[in-house]
Amino acid sequence: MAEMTLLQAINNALDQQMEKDPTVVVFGEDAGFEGGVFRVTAGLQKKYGEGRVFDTPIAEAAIIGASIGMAINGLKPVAEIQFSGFVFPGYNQLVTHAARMRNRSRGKYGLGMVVRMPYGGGVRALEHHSESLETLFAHIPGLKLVIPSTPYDAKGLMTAAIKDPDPVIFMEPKRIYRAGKQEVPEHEYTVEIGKAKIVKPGKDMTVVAWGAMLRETQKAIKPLEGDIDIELIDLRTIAPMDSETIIESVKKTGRLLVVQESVKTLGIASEIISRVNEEAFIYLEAPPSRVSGHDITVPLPKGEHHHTVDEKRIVHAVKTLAQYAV
Amino acid sequence: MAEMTLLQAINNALDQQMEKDPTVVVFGEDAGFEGGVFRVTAGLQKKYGEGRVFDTPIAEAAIIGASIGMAINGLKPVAEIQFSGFVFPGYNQLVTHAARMRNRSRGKYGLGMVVRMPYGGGVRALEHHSESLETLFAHIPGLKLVIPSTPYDAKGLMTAAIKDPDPVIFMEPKRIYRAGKQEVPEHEYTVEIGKAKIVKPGKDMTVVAWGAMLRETQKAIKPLEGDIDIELIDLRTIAPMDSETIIESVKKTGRLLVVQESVKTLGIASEIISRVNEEAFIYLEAPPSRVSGHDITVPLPKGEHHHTVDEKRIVHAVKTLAQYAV
Amino acid sequence: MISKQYNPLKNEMFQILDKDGKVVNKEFEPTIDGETLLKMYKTMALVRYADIKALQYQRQGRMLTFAPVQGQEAAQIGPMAALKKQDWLSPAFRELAAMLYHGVTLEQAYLYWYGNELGSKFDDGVNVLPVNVPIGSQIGHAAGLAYAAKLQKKDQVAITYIGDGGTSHGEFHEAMNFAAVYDAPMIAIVQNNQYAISTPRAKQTRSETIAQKAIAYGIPGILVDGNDVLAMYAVVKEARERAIKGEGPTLIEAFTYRLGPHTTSDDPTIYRKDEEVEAWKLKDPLIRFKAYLINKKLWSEKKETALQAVLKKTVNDTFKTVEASTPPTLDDVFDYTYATLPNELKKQKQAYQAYLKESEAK
Amino acid sequence: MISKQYNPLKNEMFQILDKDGKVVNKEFEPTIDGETLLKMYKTMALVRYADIKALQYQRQGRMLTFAPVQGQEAAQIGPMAALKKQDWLSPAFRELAAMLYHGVTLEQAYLYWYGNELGSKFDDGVNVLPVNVPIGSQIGHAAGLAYAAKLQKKDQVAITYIGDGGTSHGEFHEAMNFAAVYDAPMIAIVQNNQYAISTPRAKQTRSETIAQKAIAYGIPGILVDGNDVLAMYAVVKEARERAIKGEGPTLIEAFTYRLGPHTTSDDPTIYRKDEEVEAWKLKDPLIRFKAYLINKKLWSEKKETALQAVLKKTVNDTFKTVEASTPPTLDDVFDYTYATLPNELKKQKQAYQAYLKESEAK
Ligand SMILES: Cc1ncc(C[n+]2csc(CCOP(=O)(O)OP(=O)(O)O)c2C)c(N)n1
Ligand SMILES: Cc1ncc(C[n+]2csc(CCOP(=O)(O)OP(=O)(O)O)c2C)c(N)n1
Ligand SMILES: [Mg+2]
Ligand SMILES: [Mg+2]
Repeated sequence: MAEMTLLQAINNALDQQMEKDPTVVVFGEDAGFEGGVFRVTAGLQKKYGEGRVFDTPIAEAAIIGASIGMAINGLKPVAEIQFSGFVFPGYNQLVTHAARMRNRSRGKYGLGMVVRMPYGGGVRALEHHSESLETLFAHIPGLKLVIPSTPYDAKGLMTAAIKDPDPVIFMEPKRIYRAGKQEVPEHEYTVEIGKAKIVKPGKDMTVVAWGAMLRETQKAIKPLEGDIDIELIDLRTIAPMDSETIIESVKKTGRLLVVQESVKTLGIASEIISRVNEEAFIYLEAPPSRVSGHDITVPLPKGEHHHTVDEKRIVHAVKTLAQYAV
Repeated sequence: MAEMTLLQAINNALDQQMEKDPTVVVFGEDAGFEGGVFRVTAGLQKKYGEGRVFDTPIAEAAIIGASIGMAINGLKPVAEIQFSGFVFPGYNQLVTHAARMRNRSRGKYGLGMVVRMPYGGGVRALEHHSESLETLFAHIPGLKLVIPSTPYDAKGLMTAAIKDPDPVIFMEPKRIYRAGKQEVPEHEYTVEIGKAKIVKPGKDMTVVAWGAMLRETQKAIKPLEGDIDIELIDLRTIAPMDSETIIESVKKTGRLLVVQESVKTLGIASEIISRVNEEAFIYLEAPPSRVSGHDITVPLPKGEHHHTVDEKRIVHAVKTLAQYAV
Repeated sequence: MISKQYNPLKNEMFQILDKDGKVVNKEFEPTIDGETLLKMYKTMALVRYADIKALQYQRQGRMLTFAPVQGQEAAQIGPMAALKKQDWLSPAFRELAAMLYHGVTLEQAYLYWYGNELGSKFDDGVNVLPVNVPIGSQIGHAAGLAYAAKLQKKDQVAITYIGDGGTSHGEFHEAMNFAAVYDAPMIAIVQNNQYAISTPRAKQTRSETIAQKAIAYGIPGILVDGNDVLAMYAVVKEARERAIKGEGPTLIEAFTYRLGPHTTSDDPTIYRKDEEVEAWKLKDPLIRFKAYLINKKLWSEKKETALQAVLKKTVNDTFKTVEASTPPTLDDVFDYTYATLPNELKKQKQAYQAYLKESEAK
Repeated sequence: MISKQYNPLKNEMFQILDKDGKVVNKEFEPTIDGETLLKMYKTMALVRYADIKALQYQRQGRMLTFAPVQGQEAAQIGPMAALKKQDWLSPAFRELAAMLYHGVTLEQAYLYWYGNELGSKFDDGVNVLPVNVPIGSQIGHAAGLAYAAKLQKKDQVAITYIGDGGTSHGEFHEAMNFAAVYDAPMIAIVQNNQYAISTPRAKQTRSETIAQKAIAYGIPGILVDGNDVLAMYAVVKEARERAIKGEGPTLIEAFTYRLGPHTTSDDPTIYRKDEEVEAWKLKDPLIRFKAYLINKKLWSEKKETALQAVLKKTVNDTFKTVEASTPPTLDDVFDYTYATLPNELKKQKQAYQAYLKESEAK
C-alpha cells in the first residue's frame, strides 16, 4: 500500500499496465517527454521509450483516429486529450467510429482503447478548461464513460478500462487531482466498470454524485447527518449506467437528488430522473431533483462561482428536497 | 397561397429571404450549382449568383467556422451540412464558438447564422445518414435548435431562424421532405422560435413529438380518438424548450408520453420528463414515459425497422400509459 | 526512383502504359508474374461487371444503394497488387476493387450495399477495414494501423484511399501529418476522379495537383496516371519499400475519372457534359491493360469471352445468395453495441422482444 | 515580389534587418513614416513591459494566467502596421502585441487574463475578435470575415495568427483551403516560435519549413525572419495588396522564438536548454528595431529612458484599474447566452437569485 493522490493513482495504473502488457501505448499532446501538462504520464517515456510513450502533433482527430487503427492492429492505446474542452475536433472519430466499429463489423473489430481527459471546473482556468461534458459521451451507444472520484477507484477503474474490450472515455476530475491522498494497493486490481458504489447507506434520501462533486457532496451532507439519513451513491461509471443501484435506493428512500457539475439541460441527471420515473414511480415521495450548473457557458474565473455547484448549494438542495411534502 | 412540400417550403423561405435581404448567403457541399443533394437550395445560385450561393470544399469545420466570420462581418450565413451525421467535424466550431461568441464578447459579437441539416431515419440509407442528434445541440447553452414538422412551420421557422440574432441549428426531417403538401402563404411570415404548438387539445394524456415523429404519432393516435383524448404537442423548437406548454398540459392530463426518434438515453425526452417532474410532480397520475429508439447504432436498412419508432410502437406506448394505474 | 523523377509541382505525371496499352516508359515497367497479372485483370473485369449489375439491381429496387467504381479500377487494383497479404487496407466507400483484390468476397461487398452489417464482417486474415463513410476519417485509422505495424516490427504497411474532395478535410491533414511525423509505414492513394459528387476538382482546392499536398507533410507526393494499372503498381511498390525501410508515408495522386454516377441517387448529367465522359471512356483502364496482356500473349479475345461468361454467372449467383440471405436478427441489432450487453440495453431488448411477441399475438 | 523571390522549399528566409539592426536587404526596405515607425516601436516596448509585469502579477497570485509574447513582438507588430484600421484580426491566444496595435486597450487585455469576459468587449470600430483558445479554429473565422469583405466589396482583409503547433490541426487545413478556393482576402501568419508547449517544432511536422505548407493550398508561402519587424511589415504589405486585388490568401511563416514560458503554468526548463534561449536572446526583435530607429535618428537612449518610465506607469496604473474592477454580475453571467433570456434560463436565474438572497439572509 502507498499513499497516493488521484493523479498518482492513474499514473500508477498506467505504469503497471505498461509494465505487464507490452501492447499498451500512451500518447497525446505533451504526454510524452514532459509527461503531460498535469504530469499524469510523467516518467513513462523514460521507462518505456519513445515508441510506447509519445508526444503527438496538435490534432485530436488524428489522436483518436490513430488510436482506432492501433487498437485494431494489436495495441492497447491510452490516448490523452489535454483538456476535455478540446475533444471536439476528435469527437467525430469517437461517435462515427470508436462507438461503432464493433457493431459495424458484427464483432470482428472490437476496440479496446482508452481516451483520457481531465475535465471540470473550479480551477481558475481559461475558457474551455472547465466544462463537464459527460452527456456528449453518455448519449452515444457504444462508448463507455468512467469518472473516478477517489485515488483507489482511479487506479482500479483505469486498470479495468485498459483491460476493457470496448472504448472507454476516462474523464479525470482535475480539480481533485491532488486534493488528498488515500491508501492505494500496489498490486494490480480492478474496479468494475458499470457499477455504482454506495458510499454511505441511508434511508431518507438518495443522493447521486460523481467526480469532483462527490467530495463536495460529502462535505455538504456531513453536518446534516443527524437530521437527514442520506444514502450517498458514487455513480463512477456514467455509461453504461448502473441504474439498478439508484433505483433500489430510491425505492427505499423515496427521494432523489442528483448533484451534477454540468449545465442543467440534458445533463446526466435528466436520464437518471427519467429511469427512476420509469421504474420507481410509485415510490417517489417528492419530485426527483437536481442541483447543477446553469444553462450558460462556464464563466471565466471572476464569475465562475455563480455557476459552480458548491457545498452550500448542495446543502440547500438537500434541505429543500427533505422538506418537500405533497 | 401555394401547395408546397416541406422541402419546397424551406426553399421558398430561403428564396424569399435572399431576395429581401442581400446579406443572406447560402452554401454547403454541393449546395450551390446543383442545389444540394436533396435540392433544398435548387435554383438559388442561378438567381443570386455564385457569390451568394456556393459550393464548398468538403470541410465542415471550415463551413461553420467561416459562417461565424461571415456573421460577424455583415452577412447572414445559412450553411448546409449535407447530412446531420456529418456535422461532427464542425461540431467544435458550434460548441466552442457559435454558442459562445455573444457571451465571450459580452454582447459585442452576436451571431445571426443558421446551420441547416437533414436528419433522421427511415430513408433506407447508409451509415451516418439516419441519426437523430438533437441532444448534441440542445445540451449546449447558446445554440437554438428548431425542427419543423409541416411545410407551413418549415417556412415560418426558417424565416424566423434567418432573422434570429442567435445561431440556429435547423434540423430538417428528410423522411418527410416530400411526404405531402400543405397550403403555404406566399408572403413572408414567421413562426416564433421557442414556442411549441398544441396540435390537438385533449384531456387524458399529453403526447409530445416533433419532426418526422409528429406524423407517425398522428397516424397512431387517430384510431384511438374515441377512447383516449390526447393532447398532442409539436415541440417545434427543441432549444430553448417551451416547457411551459408541456407542463400546463400535463397539469391537465396527468400523463405524459414523449415520442422520440433518437436513442433512448439522454434523448430530449429525458429533459422533458425531468422538467415535468420539477414543476408538475403532484399532477402525475402515471410515470412520464417515452417511446424511442434503442441505445444502439441505427442499423443498416435491413435491420433498421428494429430501431424505428413507428405507428405501432407509439400505439402500444399510448395504450400502456393510458392503462397505467397505481 | 519514381518519386524523385516526377515532380508534381511541374505537373509531371507518371505513366507506363499509354491509353492503347503501349509501354511508353520501359524503364519503370514492373516485372509481375503472369498469374498476378491475370489476377489483376480478372479482378478489374469482375469489378466492372459487378458494378454495372449493382447499378441495375438498384434501379430495380433490389439493391439499397451503391457507389460505382467504373473507370477507377486500375487506381485501386494496381496498388493492392503491389502489397502483401498482411498489409492493411483502410478504404473510403468507393473501393470495391481494392477490397475484393485484398480478400473481401463479392458476396460480402454486395451484402453491405444491400444494407446488412454482416457484409462488413470479413474473413479471418483479411486485413481490410469496413467501408468508411465519413470523409477523411479513414486516414487516421491507417496512420494508427501503420504506427502499430512499425512499433511491433511487422513486415506490414497500411494503405488508405481517399477522393479528391476528401483532401479538403481536416482529418486528411491531421492523419497525413501524424503518419509523417512518426515515419509510419502508410501509403495514401488519392483517387482524383475529378468530382466530389457535383463539385468539380477545381472548386475543391486551388492547388494545381493533389500530389503537391505531400509537400506540406515533408513526404514524397507523386502524380500518377490512375488509369494505368502498371504505373499504379510500380509507384506503390516503391512506396512500400520506402515505408518498410522506415522512410515514412507516400502520397499518390491517381489521376482518374468516375465514369458512373456518384452513387445510385446521383444524376451526373446535372453537372457534367457528355463529351467529357466520352473523352474519358477512351482512357478506360481495362482497355489498355487488356491490350498489354494480349501483347504479352497472356490474354486473348477468346479468353475474354469465356471470362465474361464466368463473371456473369458469378455475379448473378452471388446476388441471388445475397437476396436470399436472412435479414439481421434482433440479437444482431442489439448484441454488438458492446462486447457484453449492458443491463440497461438488456432491458430495452427484452422490452422490445416482449412488445414484438405481443404484437404478433394480435 | 517577395513571394516570388523567396522559395520556402529552398529554405530561403526573407530578412531586411539583421540581428544588429543593419539593413541587409535594401531592395525591400519599406518606406514607413516616422510616426508609424515610432508607434510600432512603442507598442513593442509596451508589450514587452506589460508581458514581464503580467508574469510577475501572476506569480504574486494577482493575475489569473497569461500567455507571454516575449520574443515575438516583431512577428505581431510588423503585420498589423501594414494593415488598415478596417481590416480584421482573428487572433489565437498569444497575440497581445497584435491586438494592442489594432486598437484593443491594455486594460481590456489585462482584464481578460484577469478572468473577466469584459476584457473581450472591444471598442466600437476595433475589428478584433476575442482571444481564441481552441487551436486552429480562428482561421475559419478569418476565412469567413475575408469572404464577407470580398462579397461586400470592402477595402478590407482579414489577418489571422496561429502557432507552429497549430498548423498540425485539421481546422487550419480546412480554413486555409477554403479561403484559397474563393480567393478570399486573408493573410495567415504562422508564428513558428519553435515549440507547442513542450513539443518542439521538429516533432510537430516533418515538413522542412512551415511556409511550404502553402503549396498544398496553391497560394504563396513565405518564410520570414519573424524577429525582423520590417520584413514582417513588407511581406504583409505585399500580401494585402495581392488580397485586395482578388489574388487570394498568403501564408507567412514568422521564424521566431518564445523567450518566456508557454503560459504561467509552464516550466520550460523541463524541455529546453538555457543555451538555446540565450542564443535567441541575441536575436531579440526589440534590440534590432531600436538600433534601426536610432540609426534613422528617430530614437535615442534618452528617449528610451523616458519611454520606459511612461510604460512603467501606464502598465502599473492599468493593472491597478483592473484589480479595482468589479467582478461580473449575475446579469452578466446569465444575460449574454442569447440575445434575449429564454424562459427556462430566466427561471434558473431567478431560482439562483432567490437562493443567494436566502443564503445572505442567514
Ligand atoms: C464528413 C463528410 N461530409 C460529407 C459527406 C457526404 N459525401 C459523401 S461522398 C462525398 C463526396 C466525396 O468526394 P471525393 O472525396 O472526391 O470522393 P468520390 O466520391 O469522388 O470517390 C460527400 C461530400 C461525408 N460522407 N462525410
Ligand atoms: C484544439 C486544442 N487542442 C489543444 C489545446 C491546448 N493547447 C493550448 S496551447 C497549445 C500549444 C500551441 O502551440 P502553438 O500552436 O505552437 O502556439 P504557441 O503556444 O507556441 O504560441 C496546446 C496544445 C488547445 N488550446 N486547443
Ligand atoms: Mg472525387
Ligand atoms: Mg509554437
